[in-house]
Amino acid sequence: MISVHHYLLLSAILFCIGTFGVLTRKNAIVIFMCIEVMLNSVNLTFIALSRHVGNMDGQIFVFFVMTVAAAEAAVGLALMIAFFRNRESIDVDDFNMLKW
Amino acid sequence: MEAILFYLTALVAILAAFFVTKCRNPVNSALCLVTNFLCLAVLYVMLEAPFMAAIQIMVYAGAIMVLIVFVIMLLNLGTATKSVYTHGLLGGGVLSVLMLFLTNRFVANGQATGTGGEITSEVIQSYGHTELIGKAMFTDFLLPFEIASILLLVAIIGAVVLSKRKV
Amino acid sequence: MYNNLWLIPFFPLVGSIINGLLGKKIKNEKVIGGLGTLMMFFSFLVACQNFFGLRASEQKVFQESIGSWMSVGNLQIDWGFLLDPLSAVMILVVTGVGTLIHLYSIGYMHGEEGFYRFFSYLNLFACAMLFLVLGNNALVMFIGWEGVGLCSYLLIGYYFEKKSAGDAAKKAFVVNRIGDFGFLCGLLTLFWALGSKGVWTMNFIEIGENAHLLESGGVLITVVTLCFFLGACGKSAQLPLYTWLPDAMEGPTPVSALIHAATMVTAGVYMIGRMNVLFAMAPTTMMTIAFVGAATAIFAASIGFAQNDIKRVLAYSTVSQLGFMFMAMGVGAFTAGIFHLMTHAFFKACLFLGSGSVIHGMHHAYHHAHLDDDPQDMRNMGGLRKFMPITHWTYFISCLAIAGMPFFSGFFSKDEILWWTFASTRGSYVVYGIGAIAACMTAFYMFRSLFMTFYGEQKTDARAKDHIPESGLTITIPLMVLAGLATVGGLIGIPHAIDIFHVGNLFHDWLAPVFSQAQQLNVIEAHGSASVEIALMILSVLIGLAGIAGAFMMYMKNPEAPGKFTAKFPGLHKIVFNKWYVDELYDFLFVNPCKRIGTFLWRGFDVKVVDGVVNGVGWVAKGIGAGLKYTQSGYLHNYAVAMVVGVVVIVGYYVFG
Amino acid sequence: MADHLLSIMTFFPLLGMLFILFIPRDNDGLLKGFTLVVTLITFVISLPLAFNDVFTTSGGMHYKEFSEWINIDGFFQMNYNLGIDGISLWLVMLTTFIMPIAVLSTWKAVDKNTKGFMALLLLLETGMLGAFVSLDLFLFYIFWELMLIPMYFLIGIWGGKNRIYAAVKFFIYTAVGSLLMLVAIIFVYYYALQSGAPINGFGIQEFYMLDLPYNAQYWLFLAFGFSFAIKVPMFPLHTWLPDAHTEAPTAGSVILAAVLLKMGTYGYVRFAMPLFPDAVQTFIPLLATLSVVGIIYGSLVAMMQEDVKKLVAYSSVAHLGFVMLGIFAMNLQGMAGGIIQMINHGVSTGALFLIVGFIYERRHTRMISEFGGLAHKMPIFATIFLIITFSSIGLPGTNGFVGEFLALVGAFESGLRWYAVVATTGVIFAAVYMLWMYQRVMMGKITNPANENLSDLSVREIVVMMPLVLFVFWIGIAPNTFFEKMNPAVEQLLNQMNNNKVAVVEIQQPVVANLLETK
Amino acid sequence: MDANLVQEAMQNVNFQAIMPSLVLSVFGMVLLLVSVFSPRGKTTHVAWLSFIALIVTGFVSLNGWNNPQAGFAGSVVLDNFATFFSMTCLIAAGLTILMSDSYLQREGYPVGEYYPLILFTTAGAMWMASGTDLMTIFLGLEVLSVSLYVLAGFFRGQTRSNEAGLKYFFLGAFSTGFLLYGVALIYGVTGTTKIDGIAQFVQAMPDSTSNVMFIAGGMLLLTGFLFKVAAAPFHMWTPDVYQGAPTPITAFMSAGPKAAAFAAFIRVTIIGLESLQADITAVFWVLAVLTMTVGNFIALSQKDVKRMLAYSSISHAGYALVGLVAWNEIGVTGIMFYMLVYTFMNMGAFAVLVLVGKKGEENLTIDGLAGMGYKRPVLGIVLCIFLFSLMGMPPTAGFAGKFYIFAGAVKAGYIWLAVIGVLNSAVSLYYYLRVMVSMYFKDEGEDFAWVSMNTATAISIVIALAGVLVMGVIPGPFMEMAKLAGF
Repeated sequence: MISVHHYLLLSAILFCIGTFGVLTRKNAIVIFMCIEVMLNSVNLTFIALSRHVGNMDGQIFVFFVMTVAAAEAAVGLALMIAFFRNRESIDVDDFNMLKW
Repeated sequence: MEAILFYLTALVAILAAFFVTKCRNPVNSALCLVTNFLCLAVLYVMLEAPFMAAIQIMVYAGAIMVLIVFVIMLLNLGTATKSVYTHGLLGGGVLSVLMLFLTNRFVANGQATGTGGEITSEVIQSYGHTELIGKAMFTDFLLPFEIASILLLVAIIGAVVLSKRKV
Repeated sequence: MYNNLWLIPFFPLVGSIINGLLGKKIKNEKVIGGLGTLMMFFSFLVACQNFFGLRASEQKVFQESIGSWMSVGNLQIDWGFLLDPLSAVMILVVTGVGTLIHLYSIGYMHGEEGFYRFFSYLNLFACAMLFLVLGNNALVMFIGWEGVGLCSYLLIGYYFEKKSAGDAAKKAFVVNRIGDFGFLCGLLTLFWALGSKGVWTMNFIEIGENAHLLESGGVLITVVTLCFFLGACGKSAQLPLYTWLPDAMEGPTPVSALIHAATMVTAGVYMIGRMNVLFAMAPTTMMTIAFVGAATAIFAASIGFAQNDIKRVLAYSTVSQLGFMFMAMGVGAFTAGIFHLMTHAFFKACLFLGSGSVIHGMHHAYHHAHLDDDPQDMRNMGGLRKFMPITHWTYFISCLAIAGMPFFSGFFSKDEILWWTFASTRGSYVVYGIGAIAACMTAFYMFRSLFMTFYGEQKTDARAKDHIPESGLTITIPLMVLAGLATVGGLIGIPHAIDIFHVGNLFHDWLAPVFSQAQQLNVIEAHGSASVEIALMILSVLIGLAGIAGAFMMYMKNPEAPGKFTAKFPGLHKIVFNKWYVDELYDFLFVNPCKRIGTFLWRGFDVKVVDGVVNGVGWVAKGIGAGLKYTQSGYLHNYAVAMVVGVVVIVGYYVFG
Repeated sequence: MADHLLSIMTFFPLLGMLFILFIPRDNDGLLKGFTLVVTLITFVISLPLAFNDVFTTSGGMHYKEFSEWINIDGFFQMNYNLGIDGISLWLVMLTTFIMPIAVLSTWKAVDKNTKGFMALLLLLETGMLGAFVSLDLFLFYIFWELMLIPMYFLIGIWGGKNRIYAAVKFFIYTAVGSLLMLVAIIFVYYYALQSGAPINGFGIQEFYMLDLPYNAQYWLFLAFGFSFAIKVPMFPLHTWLPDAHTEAPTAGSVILAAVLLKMGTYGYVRFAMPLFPDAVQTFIPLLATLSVVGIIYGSLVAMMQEDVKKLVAYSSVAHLGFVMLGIFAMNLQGMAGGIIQMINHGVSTGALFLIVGFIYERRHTRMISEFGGLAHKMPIFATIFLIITFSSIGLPGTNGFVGEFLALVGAFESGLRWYAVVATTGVIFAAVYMLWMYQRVMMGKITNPANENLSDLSVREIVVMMPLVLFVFWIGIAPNTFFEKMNPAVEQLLNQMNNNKVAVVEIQQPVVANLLETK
Repeated sequence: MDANLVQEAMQNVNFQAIMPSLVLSVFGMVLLLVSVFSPRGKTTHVAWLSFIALIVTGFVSLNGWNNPQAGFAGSVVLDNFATFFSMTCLIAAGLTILMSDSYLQREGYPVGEYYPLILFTTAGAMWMASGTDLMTIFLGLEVLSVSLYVLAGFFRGQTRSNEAGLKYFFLGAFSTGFLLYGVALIYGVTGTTKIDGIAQFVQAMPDSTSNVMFIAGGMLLLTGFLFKVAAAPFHMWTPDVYQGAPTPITAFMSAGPKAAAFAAFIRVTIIGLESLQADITAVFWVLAVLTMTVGNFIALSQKDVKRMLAYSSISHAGYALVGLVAWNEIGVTGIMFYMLVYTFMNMGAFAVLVLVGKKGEENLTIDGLAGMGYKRPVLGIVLCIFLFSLMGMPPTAGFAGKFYIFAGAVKAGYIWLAVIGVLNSAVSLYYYLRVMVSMYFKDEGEDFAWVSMNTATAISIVIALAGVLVMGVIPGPFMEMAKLAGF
């Protein structure tokens, strides 16, 4: 039988993979996608737990997480475009004007 | 059956997620990501949340991913010229593995004790998932819903402001 | 009756203030000098009045307080004065000799730029000295004690543009301060020691009355008295603190006469006399004093052999004579010590003033001839008796007195000292022996100076030779008065042994109320037959004569002898001439190490260590900051990694911990 | 008026400062004149205190003012709580007295940005007065810190070459200590609050009655003591002082020496010691050692200085060593001596800094080697300098002696005899360095042609110095004027300390854990 | 759907409870329209209108003082606590707006949407402060964050601004992931996202405190807030973003959002996670020390004023955390008071910097301020007062704030923490003093490109100054207010 723990475990793995991507990738858009992986893994946790717990709160939360993801996508991509216009790159290693 | 489906989907989801972090070309990453989203949608269905599965596909795979791919195309980002990973690959990897241990530990050892809610399979089946979502959202979570609208508004303004070419 | 005691120091103080503040405006030397002298004279009159009053009175101790100085808990200090036989003698000496020297100064300092300053200082000195003498408690005495130090500083440094004068002034004050350190320590220990027995006092009379509370001969009293003795050493130029006195001759000659011969330097002796009860209780201290005195006497005398500066010879002679006084105090001959103090004041003041007169004349001559020679160098003198007869005679008389020739004042006082060292219960033959040799040496070098200055052929530069005038009246009158006193002054203290006319030892009787109690209680007395005393007297006269004869042989009869002698013992002469290298030794032992330590503490410890630590802390903090800021690499990944590390650590701590 | 005398006195300069802000910046004369008038008026306001006989009869606090300031129920309460007793009286008087002198000294010395200078001076005065009259620890702390700010600017803006380093060092050094004190203050308060003792805000009089356990006292005294020791400054926390003094403008140095340093010693007397009477006993050997070391050390280092001002600065270290020694004697003589020595140091060293200022104004250098023979050209100056020099040396008859002597008497009476003996050698060294300096500056021939045309003191300068000279002799000859008002307060303080001692405490090493367990 | 559902939905609605944010949002939308229909490059009227909007909101907000309102099925409450923080944020926003107009003109970005964004940010902050459901708080946080991403990257032509926006965005989104994960785990353990629901659940089931899922969830949740308040090691975005963002936005970020984050933080920890007190204080003890230390020490070596203030703001977050470690009434009200104070003093300092900065903001270095105290004496004094307040020197508000916080710590027995705290503020003296050294003690350096003083910025400075001084001299009423607002 697949228990809630299976789902939780899966989402944990996904979360860590997402983290891994964020920590290691250079391309800003890919990093952003990795963050989406993380958010999705959280969503999975929410929904699994929502079923386990037996109320809708978790699913509503997922709904809002998606909204947030959409909003962030819009803003984040806009920022990347703006940056790209100035630097012709979206390598995060090029975000290096501000330091120390 | 359910188990097989779960494991299969999980495997695909994990692989897809992994390839998101692995692919040289961002477009490929995006496609992997979509795959991952779809797998999750399958799992949502398995968790008796068909409405969530639907918006997972519509909002995530549909809207957000399209936006991302659109931007990739717009910026004409090809395959990265140099390495795809930063110098912190090893550190990031180690940390992620540590994270994995950590998350597994608390997921495995912890108890999701908050059970006992009234929404059971029967309720979902009799009442309908979408209805339940709708009810919850417009009664208990009305305010967050409204806030979400503001959030989207802000995002729109932001996107507009940031990507206008001229003042 | 005695409520005018305060007037005695008050007059000079007024003189000092008036001259100090207005002297520059007055300009007229006669007014300034006259005022100063007059003030001293007034004070002398009041002193006389008090002296005779005391003489007539049955009661021998009078105290007067003009107000409270410090009143803090059990420390109650008054501005109090004390008149007893001892202070009565002292005020007479101070104001009397002081008046004469003031008078002398009018002539001597004539034409000096800082004439008013000089008189102001001189008056101030007299004031301080009178405080010292009259104070009824140790603190008022200390005010005078330090006050005379200050005035000594000011007067030695009178010619402040001369570096040597400045140095000498500073040295005098600092060395005195070392003594003061001792005085303070002694005073504070005494105050506490008596206080812990229930008597909180610094009043001399009360100290004397309560001294029995302390253990006689105990550690405490020994420490206290030794501390006081250190103070006395500083002020009275005893070994090892005598070095300032010869240098102090940088001051004008009247200053040397007044301060560095007649009054201030005897303060130590006076102080021991004042606290005789305490000292009598501490045999160890007494012995120390006697030996230090003896050592000083002979040591200074030895240096006196080789000095060519007339004033320096006198200075070392003063040190040596002070040694005699301390010897006296050390063997319990308090009266003899004070007696010698007084006679010494007469003849040494006279000698100094005489030398001043000579210097004045020489200076005048050199000035006339536009020469730049040293007017104080005896090698340039000789045969001066023709030019300055009065000076010569007074000088001669004083030399006889100091050499202890019979019936001159020095004879009585010195012999009494020697007798006591020989015969006292606290005496010692060693001390006597040293004293006797020193007496011989004194006679030798004093007559050496006399011969070199006034006799023989004149060695002055030819151009200046004939322009040496005798000094004016303001100078010669004091000389004559002092010479007179030096001659007859001793008669008030005729020893019992030779008291043919049975006038009695007036001086001894006079001071008896002050000292006899302590002497009786502690069994300090000179015991011996009159014949031994007379024998010793004859011996000492012979010793003195031997000294004179030696000087005569070497400097009159056989002028090449000194040269030969030095040629034979060049090392010895060099050592003696250079004052046994004591100054250099002190420089090596104390001054230079202090400077080095100071420099080290400043540049090494303060700047490097303390500030080093302080700046180091700042530097390290900044360094840490500068290092840490590179964690802020600007790379997104690093930031994300930091966050994840944070999460892993925080969550991990609880999940695994 | 009398009810609020202290407030009026404290805040009058602040009021003046606000007015100054409206005076045109280029009107130097008006600015200086106005400031002088304000400080003089403040002095006049404070005069009734000095003439009030109530201090001779009662050692308690007088002229009390009290009003609630911050009262957050259950959290804390701070009061506006002022008062003055015989101890603070003279320090207050010293402050109000020295301020006009400091202002006068700026007449020629300050020509840039006079407005700022004067405003800061007045702000400083409020800070100093406030600190002396505060009876509430919190209020005290505020004034205490308030003093830092103007001084920092005075040094930093109008200072010498190395002013930035000196100013920053001064600020941070002092602030570090006071911040630790802040924690201690808070701790005392909550300890008192939780122990249920009757307290009144941070009022020290109530705190005096607390029975703090020895452990707590130990640490609290460390915190307070550290802060005050920096301010005093005690060896080895003194190194800010030479820098600050050397770089500060004359008025700044004068105030720093005369008043600011007294904050540290005053802090010990008023706060650190009576609040933690048991811990003091433990620390006396250490503190007395440091005081004595400070005396010798300050003297030796002062001896070798090449800069007159630095020399005077180091001499302060030595002088304050005497103050501290006297205070730690913990008896009437010692305390009274220490306190009078605070005043003396204010007068003498203040005067010395003025003197240094005078020659600096004329020659724009303070190196001893640049001078020599000034006595020829400046006889009045030489005389005054000499008087002050001897006052600083501690010649009997001048103020310096009274303080040093009493401090030593106190030390001898208490258990600090040996310390006192060593300290007494300080009188020798004082003579050495002061006289050597005087000789090199004033005596000898004029070797440096730049010194040929020096003018003697002007009337203004003489007016500046005269009051100080007057006090040199006044305190020297008739110190009872001061003692009679000081002694009752000191006695009361001592009684309080003795009564409040926790019987006989076995001196034990305090354990950190115990302290923290008060939680 | 049936009517009773609608009725049920409407029962939950209580507009009173969200009135301030509602008003503000409506104003935001109206202003959006206004700015859309305004001529290009004319934004002054938008600025003033938004300022008016803030004032109106302020009054509305104050109306809720001592008049607690709950609504929306327990997802929001308008209690004093919320009102206090809302007011803080409103003040921050108001000051920001006042100093922005001339700044935007100078920098060449007179874009009207800027102001509605600030209003929305503030509304988001208010939701954070008043949210009692993690969902409300989360969404408030996101509204706030998303607007701030935009505002930080607002100067889209400037790489620095882009970079600031992007860094903030990425790290913000990343931390959101952790925060959400934490919420999810807590939800799993307790079955609810309502803060008091969580507390009640744990009360009913005390075992939960040893449930690793709960602890992990709590900690993950807190990391999200720690990120927002810029506590080490989640602080690393701060310097870069503060430096790159437009100066008024930097000012705003350092005050308003931080206050809001603390509001939510306090509510979540003190009420929701009360059961984890021991664990949380232990963590926060370390983090507080780390945060202050890192902030202060790195600030020592900074040359750029904005960046230095960024590090200083990190260290101030550390001080505020001390109040949370204390976990008592004084500590909490201390944080509240401190946030209010910090808003005034930090924004005041930034307002002055806005005036003295050059176009392009390339290098607002400390050395670049040389001689400023003489060229602009009034501004100089004012900046000094703000800096002294930041140092915590009496009699400024900064001292009162610090005192409050450390009092909380000492009262709770965290003496060593207080000692470390004060030693840290001693370290901080150095870099604040450096600014003054530059302003006053150094000879005048290069010329400033002075922005002519303008009324709006002047008003903002005056308000901030008044705040700093009034709250410094008579902090009583404000502390009292904070106390009333605290739990």
